[in-house]
Amino acid sequence: MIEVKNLHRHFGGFRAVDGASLEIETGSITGLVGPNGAGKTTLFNVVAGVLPPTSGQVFMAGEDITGLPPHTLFHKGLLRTFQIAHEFSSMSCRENLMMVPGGQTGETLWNTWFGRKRIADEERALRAKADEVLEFLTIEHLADHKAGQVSGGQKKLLELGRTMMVDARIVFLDEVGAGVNRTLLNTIGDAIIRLNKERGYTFCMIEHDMDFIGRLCDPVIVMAEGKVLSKGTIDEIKADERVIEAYLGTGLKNKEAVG
Amino acid sequence: MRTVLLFGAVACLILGTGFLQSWNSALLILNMGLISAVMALGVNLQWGLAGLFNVGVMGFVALGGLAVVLISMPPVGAAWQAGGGGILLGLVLGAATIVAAVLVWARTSGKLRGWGTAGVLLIGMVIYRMVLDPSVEAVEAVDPALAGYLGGLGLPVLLAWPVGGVLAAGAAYVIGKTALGLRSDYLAIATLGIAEIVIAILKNEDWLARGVKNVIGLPRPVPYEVDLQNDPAFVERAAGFGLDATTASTIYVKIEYGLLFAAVLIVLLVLSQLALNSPWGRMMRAIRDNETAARAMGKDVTARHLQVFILGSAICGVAGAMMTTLDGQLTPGSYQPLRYTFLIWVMVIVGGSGNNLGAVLGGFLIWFLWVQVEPMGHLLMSLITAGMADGSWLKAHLLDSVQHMRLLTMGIILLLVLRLNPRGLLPER
Amino acid sequence: MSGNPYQDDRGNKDASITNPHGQGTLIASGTQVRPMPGGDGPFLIGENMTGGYGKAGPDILHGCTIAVEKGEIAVIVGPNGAGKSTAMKAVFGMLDLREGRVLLDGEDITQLTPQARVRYGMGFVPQTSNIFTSMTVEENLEMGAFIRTDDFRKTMEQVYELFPILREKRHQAAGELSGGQRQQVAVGRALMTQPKVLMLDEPTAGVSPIVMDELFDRIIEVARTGISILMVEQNARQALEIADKGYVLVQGANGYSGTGKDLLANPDVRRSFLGG
Amino acid sequence: ASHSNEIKMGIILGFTGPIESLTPAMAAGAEMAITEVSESGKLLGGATVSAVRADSTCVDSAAATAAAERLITSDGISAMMGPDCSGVTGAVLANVSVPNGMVMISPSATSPALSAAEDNGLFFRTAPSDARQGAVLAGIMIEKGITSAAVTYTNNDYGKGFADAFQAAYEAAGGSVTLSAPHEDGKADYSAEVGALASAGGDALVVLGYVDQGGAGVIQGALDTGAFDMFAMGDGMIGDSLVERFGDDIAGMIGTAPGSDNAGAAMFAEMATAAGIDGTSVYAGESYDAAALMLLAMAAAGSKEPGDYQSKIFDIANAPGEQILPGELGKAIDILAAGGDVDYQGATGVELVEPGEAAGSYAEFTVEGGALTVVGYR
Amino acid sequence: MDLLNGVVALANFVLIPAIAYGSQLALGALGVTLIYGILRFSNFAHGDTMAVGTMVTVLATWGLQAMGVSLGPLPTALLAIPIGILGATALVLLTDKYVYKFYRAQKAKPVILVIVSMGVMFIYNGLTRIIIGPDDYRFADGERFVISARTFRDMTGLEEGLALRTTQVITVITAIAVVAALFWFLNKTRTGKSMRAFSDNEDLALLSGINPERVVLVTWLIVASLATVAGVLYGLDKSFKAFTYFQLLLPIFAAAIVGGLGNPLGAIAGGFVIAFSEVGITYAWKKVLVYMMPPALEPDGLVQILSTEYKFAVSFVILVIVLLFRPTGLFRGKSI
Ligand SMILES: Nc1ncnc2c1ncn2[C@@H]1O[C@H](COP(=O)(O)OP(=O)(O)OP(=O)(O)O)[C@@H](O)[C@H]1O
Ligand SMILES: Nc1ncnc2c1ncn2[C@@H]1O[C@H](COP(=O)(O)OP(=O)(O)OP(=O)(O)O)[C@@H](O)[C@H]1O
Ligand SMILES: [Mg+2]
Ligand SMILES: [Mg+2]
Repeated sequence: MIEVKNLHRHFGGFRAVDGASLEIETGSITGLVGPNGAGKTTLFNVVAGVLPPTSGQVFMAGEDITGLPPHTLFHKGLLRTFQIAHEFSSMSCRENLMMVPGGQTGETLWNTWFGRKRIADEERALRAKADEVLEFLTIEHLADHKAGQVSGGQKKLLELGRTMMVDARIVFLDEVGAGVNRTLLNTIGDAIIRLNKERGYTFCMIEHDMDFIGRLCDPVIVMAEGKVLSKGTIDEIKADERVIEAYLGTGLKNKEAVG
Repeated sequence: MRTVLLFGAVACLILGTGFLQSWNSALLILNMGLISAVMALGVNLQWGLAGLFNVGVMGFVALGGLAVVLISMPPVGAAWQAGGGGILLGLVLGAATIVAAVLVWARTSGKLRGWGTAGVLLIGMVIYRMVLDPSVEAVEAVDPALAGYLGGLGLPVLLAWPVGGVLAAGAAYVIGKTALGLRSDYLAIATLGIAEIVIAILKNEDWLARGVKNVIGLPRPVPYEVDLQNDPAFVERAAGFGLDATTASTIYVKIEYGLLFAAVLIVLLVLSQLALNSPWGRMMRAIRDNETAARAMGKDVTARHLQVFILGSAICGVAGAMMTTLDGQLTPGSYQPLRYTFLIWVMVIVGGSGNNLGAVLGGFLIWFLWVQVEPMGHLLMSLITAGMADGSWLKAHLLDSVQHMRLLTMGIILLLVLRLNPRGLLPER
Repeated sequence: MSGNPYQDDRGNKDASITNPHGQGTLIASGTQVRPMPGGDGPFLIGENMTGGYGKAGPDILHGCTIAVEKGEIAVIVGPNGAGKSTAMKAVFGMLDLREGRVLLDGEDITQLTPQARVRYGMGFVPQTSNIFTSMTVEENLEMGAFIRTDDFRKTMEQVYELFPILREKRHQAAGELSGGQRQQVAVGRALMTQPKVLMLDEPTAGVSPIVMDELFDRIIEVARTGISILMVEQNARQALEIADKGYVLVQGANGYSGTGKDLLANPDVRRSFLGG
Repeated sequence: ASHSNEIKMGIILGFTGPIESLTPAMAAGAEMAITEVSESGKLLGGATVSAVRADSTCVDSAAATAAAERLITSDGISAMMGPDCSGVTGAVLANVSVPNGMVMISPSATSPALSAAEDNGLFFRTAPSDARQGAVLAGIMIEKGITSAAVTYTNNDYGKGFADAFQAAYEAAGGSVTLSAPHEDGKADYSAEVGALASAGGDALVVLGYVDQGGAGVIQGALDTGAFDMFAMGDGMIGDSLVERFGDDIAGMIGTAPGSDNAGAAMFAEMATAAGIDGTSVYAGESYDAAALMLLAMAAAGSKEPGDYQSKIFDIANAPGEQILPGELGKAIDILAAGGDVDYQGATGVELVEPGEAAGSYAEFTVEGGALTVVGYR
Repeated sequence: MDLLNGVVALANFVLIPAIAYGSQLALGALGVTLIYGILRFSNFAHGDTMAVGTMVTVLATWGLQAMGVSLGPLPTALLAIPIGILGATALVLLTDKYVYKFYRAQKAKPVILVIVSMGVMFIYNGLTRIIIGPDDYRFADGERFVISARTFRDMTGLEEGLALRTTQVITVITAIAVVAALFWFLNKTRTGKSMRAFSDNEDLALLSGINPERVVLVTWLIVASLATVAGVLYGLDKSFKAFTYFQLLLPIFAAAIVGGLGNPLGAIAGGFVIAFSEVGITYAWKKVLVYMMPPALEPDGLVQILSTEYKFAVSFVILVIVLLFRPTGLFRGKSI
C-alpha cells in the first residue's frame, strides 16, 4: 500500500529521518515503534503531507505521492488520526462525522443557493451514516453533544469514527494509546481490528505500549536514529538484540515477570 | 427576540433623528448605515466565519469607488487618442513581465534562477516604463483641469456595483494567494499594506481616475433633485403630501437610494445566511475549530480561506461602489484607515462577530453614533463646562476638543462591548 | 474549547498579529503569600477538594482527597477525564477550590498562589508543555531554580548525574530534544527547586519502555532522598508497583484507595481501570 | 413672524483638518460681515442675521456633506459661506447645494476643476482659481531670473492642480521644472522626497503645500541637508507659523497668496483688528466678502430665498454702480433699497468673472528680518 | 574629488537620513516585538502610546523651557524624557490594570487582545487630541546641527554638503545603547531570563515560581520607555503631531515583521531594511551617478527606480519577498 524510499527529513543540520525505507502491506496492521527521537512522528508527518521531505519518495499503491498536501492525500484514501485528539470542538459529535466526506454538493457555495433540494437529500444520507458509525463506536448517546465536551477517550473514538465515514484505504494512527485508559484502549483496539477485518482498512500505528502492539500488529517496524532498524513479527522484534538494546531495554523482562 | 428588540432600538434612534433634527439627516444616516452594514457583512464573513483578520478594508472600499468612475463616467476621447493604446499596451507588458519572471523562476534552478528572474524583471520594467510613461504623460496633458484621464466606459452606474465587487475580488485574490500561501498566515500586515498601496495608486495615477484631482459629478442611478423640482407632476404630488418641492425632492431621492441599498443588503444577507446553514457553513466552522484536523479530513483549508477572503472583500468593494455613487464623487484623499478599516471592525465586533444580523446591526448602530457623537459631545461638554467661568482656558479647550470625542467614544464602546458582551450584541447562535 | 467567549479566536492563525506560542491556560487561585496555621496529618494533603475551571464552570472534583507522606510515592490512576490532572492542579493552586483545603507540612496553603507554593517547597511537572522549548537545557534548569537565592550549581550537577544525556545537550535548545529527553528536562527542572514534594502528571506518557523504566528508577531514587512524590500515571501497573499509596479517581471523587499492592490485588480495580 | 425676520447663514469650514489654523480667522471674517448687516437693521425690513458654524473637515466629503445637509435641512439657513477646500466644496455643491437650491460662496476653494462644475448658477467663489496663482508665481520667479526649479506639492486636488498650473506657466515662460513630486501630509518621514528633489536640483524649490502639514516638513528637510536655499511657495504655505518655524533660514523666499492693495484691504484689516481678529490672515477678507455678497444680493432681490437672489450676485459684485468697501454694507443696502446699483469691492477688490469666480489679485510675500512681509501686488 | 562628492551626496541624502529613520523605526519596532513576544499580540495602540509619551514630554519640555532650564547644545526635551516615560508608563499600566489584565486572567486568545488594543488605540488617539490637540508642535531646541551642510562645504571645499543633525546623532546613539542594554537585560539578568521563560511557556513559568504579573509589569515598563524614547527622538527630528504617530504604525509593523516578530535583533534589522528601502529605492540616483560616472555615460534622466509616491509600496514589497523566502522573517521570529 505505502512504500517509503530512502526518505530524508532534516531540521537544520539534524537528520530526524535519515534514509528510511519501508513498506506497509495492504491489509496489514503495521506497528511503528522506536526510541524517543527516532523520527517516527516526523516520518508520519512527511508521509501525511504535513512536512515536505528533504529528499526521498513516498508511493501509495504505486503512485508517487511525495509532498502532496494533506487534503489531497485524504481524497486518495490516506487518513490519519492525531496523538492529541483534534475534534471540532464547537460542533456536535454527529456534525464532526458528517463533515468528513469530501465532495459534498453543499460544500460548493453556488449549490448552497441553488441546489437546496439535492443538499437536503444528501444530508439525510450522511446523517444516517454518521449515526451508524456512532453506534458502532458505542457513543450514539453523544450524537448531539458538543465534541469539545466529551471525554478524552471518547474524542479518540470520534477520531477513529471519522475514518469510517469514508472508504479509507490506509489510516495512520499516532500513539492512540498514549494517555488513554487501558480499558478504553481495549475498546479502541477492538474497533481497529474490526475495521481491518470488516472494511479492509490498512493501518499503520505508532505506539509505545508493547502489549497493545503485540495484540494488534503484524508486522512491527522498529525505527532508530532516523533509519529502519528491523522489521518482523512482535516476537521476532522482542527477541532482536538490537531492538532490545535501543528500545525495549532489559527492564522488560522484569515487568513481564511482575505482570 | 433580542434581535428584534435591538433592531427596533436602532430604528428608534434613526426615527428620533428624523423627528428631532430632520428627515433628511435621518435618511442620510440610514443610507450610510445601509452601506456600512454591507461593509460589516463583508468583514464579518472574513472574520466571523473564517477568522481572517483583514485590516485593509479601506483598500477594497476604495477599489469599489474606482469602479464607479471606470464604469459610469463618459470616456475621454482625446485622452484615448493621445495615449489610451499605449497605456493598455504598457499594462499588458507589465503583466507579461511578471508572468515571465514567475515562469523563469519556476523553470530554472541554481544560479541562473536568481539572476535570470532579476534580469527579466529589470528588462521588463524598463520596457514597461518606456511604453507606459509617455502615454501617461500624453493622457494627463489632455485638459488637466477637467479631464487628464481616460474616463470610464459611460455605462449605467448601477453596473459599477458588481464591477466594484469584481475589482476588489481581484485584488483580494492576489493578496490572499500571496499572504495565505506563506508558511504562516500573514494576512493582517498584507492587507494593511495593500490598502495603503491601493490608495497610493488612486492618488497618483492620474490617468486612471484623475488622482487627487478627484472625479466629481458621477452619474446617478436616481433622478436629480433639480429635475424633480422642475417636474410639475412631482411638485404637485409633493404638495399633496403637504411638502414643498425642495424638501420632497431631496427626501424622495434619498429614499430611492435607500431602497437600492436595502435591496443589495437583503440579497447579500440572504445569500450569506443560506451558505452559512449548509454543509459549506459546517465545513467553514470545522476549519475554524481545528484547521489541522480539517486539512487531514480532506478540506482544502487554504482554498476555503481564499474563497472567503475574496468574497468578503468583494462585498466591501460593492459597498465602496455604493458609497461613491451616493457621494457622487471619488476623492482618494478622503480614504482614512481609522474611518474605513477600524470603524468597520468596531461595527462587526460590537454587532456580534459570526452573526450576519449582528454585523448589520453593528453597521447601523456605530454609524449612527459616529455621526451623532459630535452633537451629543457638544451637549455633554456644555454640561460639564456649564459650571466653569466663561472664557476660562479649560472651558474653551474642552469645548474645542469636542470633535475628538468621537474617537474616544468609539474606543470606549468597543472596550465595553468586548468586556461585558464579548460575543457582541447579537452573539453567534 | 471551554466555551469561554474571550477565548474564541475564530481559528485565526495570523502570524502578523498573534503569537499563541506558550500562552498559559492556568488560572491561578489564591491571593496570599503566607500559609495559615492548619492541623496535623500527612505531609501534603488535598482534603475534600471540590471545584472546577473558571468562575462558573461545573464542578469537576467532588470532595476528592489526596495525600502523601514524607519520602513516599503516591500514585493517582483513573479513567480519562476523571479529574486526575485537575486534582493535581487543585493541589498546586491553579484552580479555585470551592470547598476543601490543602495542607503542606501541617500548614494551610489553600490561599497561596502557585508561585508561593513553589517557595514553600512544592514542585510540579505538568502533563504537557513542561519545558521552555526556546531556552537551552541549562537555562531550563536555571529557571527551575528561579526562586532560589543560594548557589544552585550543586543541584544542577546532581540533575546531570541523574540524567547524563542532559549534560551532553546542555547548550541545545530544549525544543529540539525528543519526547523522552524532554521529559527528563522537565523532571530535572522541577528538581532544581529542591522541592519537598514533587508532583508529576503522567511523566511517562509517550516515553519508550527503556526510558520509562529509567524514569521510574529515577523517581524511586528521588523519593529515597526524602522527597515526597505525587504522580498521575496511566501506566498504572508499573506505577502502582512502586507506589506506597494509590488512589483511583472516578468522576472527580475517590473511588478506591490503598497501598499500591492492595489496589493491584483488587479484582474490581484491575478489571475496571487496569485493563484486566 | 419672527421667522421672516431672521436670516441664518451657514459657515462651513474645516475647523478640524489640514487648514484648521486658518479657519478661525476666516469664520470670524464672515461673521464680521454678518454682524455688520444685522446691526444695521436695514436688511429686508430689519431682519437679524446670524451665523451657524459647521465643520467641513477640509478632506472628508461624507462628513462635510452630512454637515451641510444639517445646516440646510435642520438649521434652515438661507445662504452658505464655504466650504473651504476644493474637494469637499465639490461634494457639498453636487450633493447638497444643487439639490436644495442653496447658494454657496467659497472663500478659498481654488481648484481649477470647480470652474466647470455643474452648479445651476448657485456656486461662486471670492478666491481665484489656482490656474491664475500658478501663472503669477511662475512670472515672479522668471522675473527674478530663477529658470529652473524642483516642485513639490501636497498630494491633493489643491496641490496637484496648483502644481500643474505652475508648471505649465513656468515652462511656457522659459523655465524648467526638474522634478514635480508630491508629498503626503502627515507622513512619517520626508527624507526620500527631499533626496529625490535635491538630486533633481534646480535654482529653487517650489513648495505648494500646507504650512501646518507636510510642506513644512519638506522645507525643513531641504534646509537641513543643504539641498536648497531658495524657496517659492503658494498660498497654503503663507502663515505665521512659517516664520515662527524657519525665520531667516528662508529669507528671500517668494510667496504668493490672494490679496490686493485696494483701499478695502487696509480698511478690512483695521476693522478686523478692532474686532480682535487677524485681518491679514489668508482668506479672512475673502470670507468677509463672500458673506457680504450674499447679504447684499438678498437686499437687491428683496428676498432671502436663494432662488431669488442668486442672479443678483454678479450685479452686486461688478460694475456699474457705486463702489462699496468693507464697513459700508449698510450704505450699500440703502442704495439698493433706493433702486440704485452698487459695485462691491470689499476687502479683496471683488471682481467676478464667469462662471462666478474672482478674477484674482495676488500679494507677493517674502521673508525679511524674520518676518513675513508683502512686497507687492499683482 | 568627484568620487568624494558622490560619496558625500550619497551620505547626505541617503545614508544619514536612512540610518536615523531606521533607528527611529527600530526603536518603535522593538516595543511592538516585545509585546508580541511576551504578551503575545500585536499592539495596534503602540503608535499612539508613542504619541502619549511624546505628548507628555512635549508638555514637560515647554514647562522646563518656561522655567528657563536648558541643556545647552542638546535639546531640553532630553531632560523631560523621564517625565514622558513616567506619563506613558502610568497610562499604560492603568490601561493594563483596567483593560488587559482582565483578558489575561481569562486567558483570552491573542487575537482578542489585538481587537482590544484597537479599542485602546481609539481611546489614546482621542485622548492625545483632546489634551494637546491635533496640530503640529515643535519642541526641539538647542543646537540643531553637529555639522551643517554649509559648514561642511566651507570646511572641505567640496561641492556637496553633508549635514548631521544633533537629533540624528542622539537617535543613533540611543538606539545602540538601548538595544545593547535590552540584550544584556534579556539574556543575562534573572528578570530578563524570567521574561524569556514567560514568553516561552506561561504555565511553566508560573510553576517555576516566576510571578507573571511582575513579568507583565516589567514588559510594559520597558515598552512604555521604548515608546516614549522612540517617539521623542522622532518628534525632535521631525515634529510632534498625533496623527503622524498613528501613521507610523505601518512601517513599524513592517519592520518588526521583516525582522522576525518577537526577535529584538530582528526589529533592529527590520527598521533599517525598511528605512533604507524607502529612501534608497525612491532616491534619484542621478546626483550620485553624475559624480561617479565618466561624463559620456552621465544619465540624462533622474535614475529614480520608483517615484517617491510609492515609497511605502517598496517596503511592503520587500516585506512580502522576505516572507516568501524566510517565512519567519530575517531573524527567526520569537526568541525573546
Ligand atoms: N521541528 C523540529 N525542529 C528541530 N528538530 C526536530 C523538529 N521536529 C523533530 N525534531 C527532532 O527530530 C527527532 C525525531 O523526532 P520525532 O518527533 O520524529 O521522534 P519520535 O520518534 O516521534 O519520538 P517520540 O517517541 O519521543 O515521540 C528528535 O530528536 C527531535 O528533536
Ligand atoms: N482548562 C479546562 N477548562 C475546563 N474544563 C477542563 C479543563 N481541563 C480539563 N477540563 C475538564 O475537566 C475534566 C477532567 O479533566 P482532567 O484533565 O483532570 O482529566 P484526567 O483525569 O487528567 O484525564 P487524562 O487521563 O485524560 O489526562 C474533563 O472533563 C475535562 O474536559
Ligand atoms: Mg512522536
Ligand atoms: Mg490528565
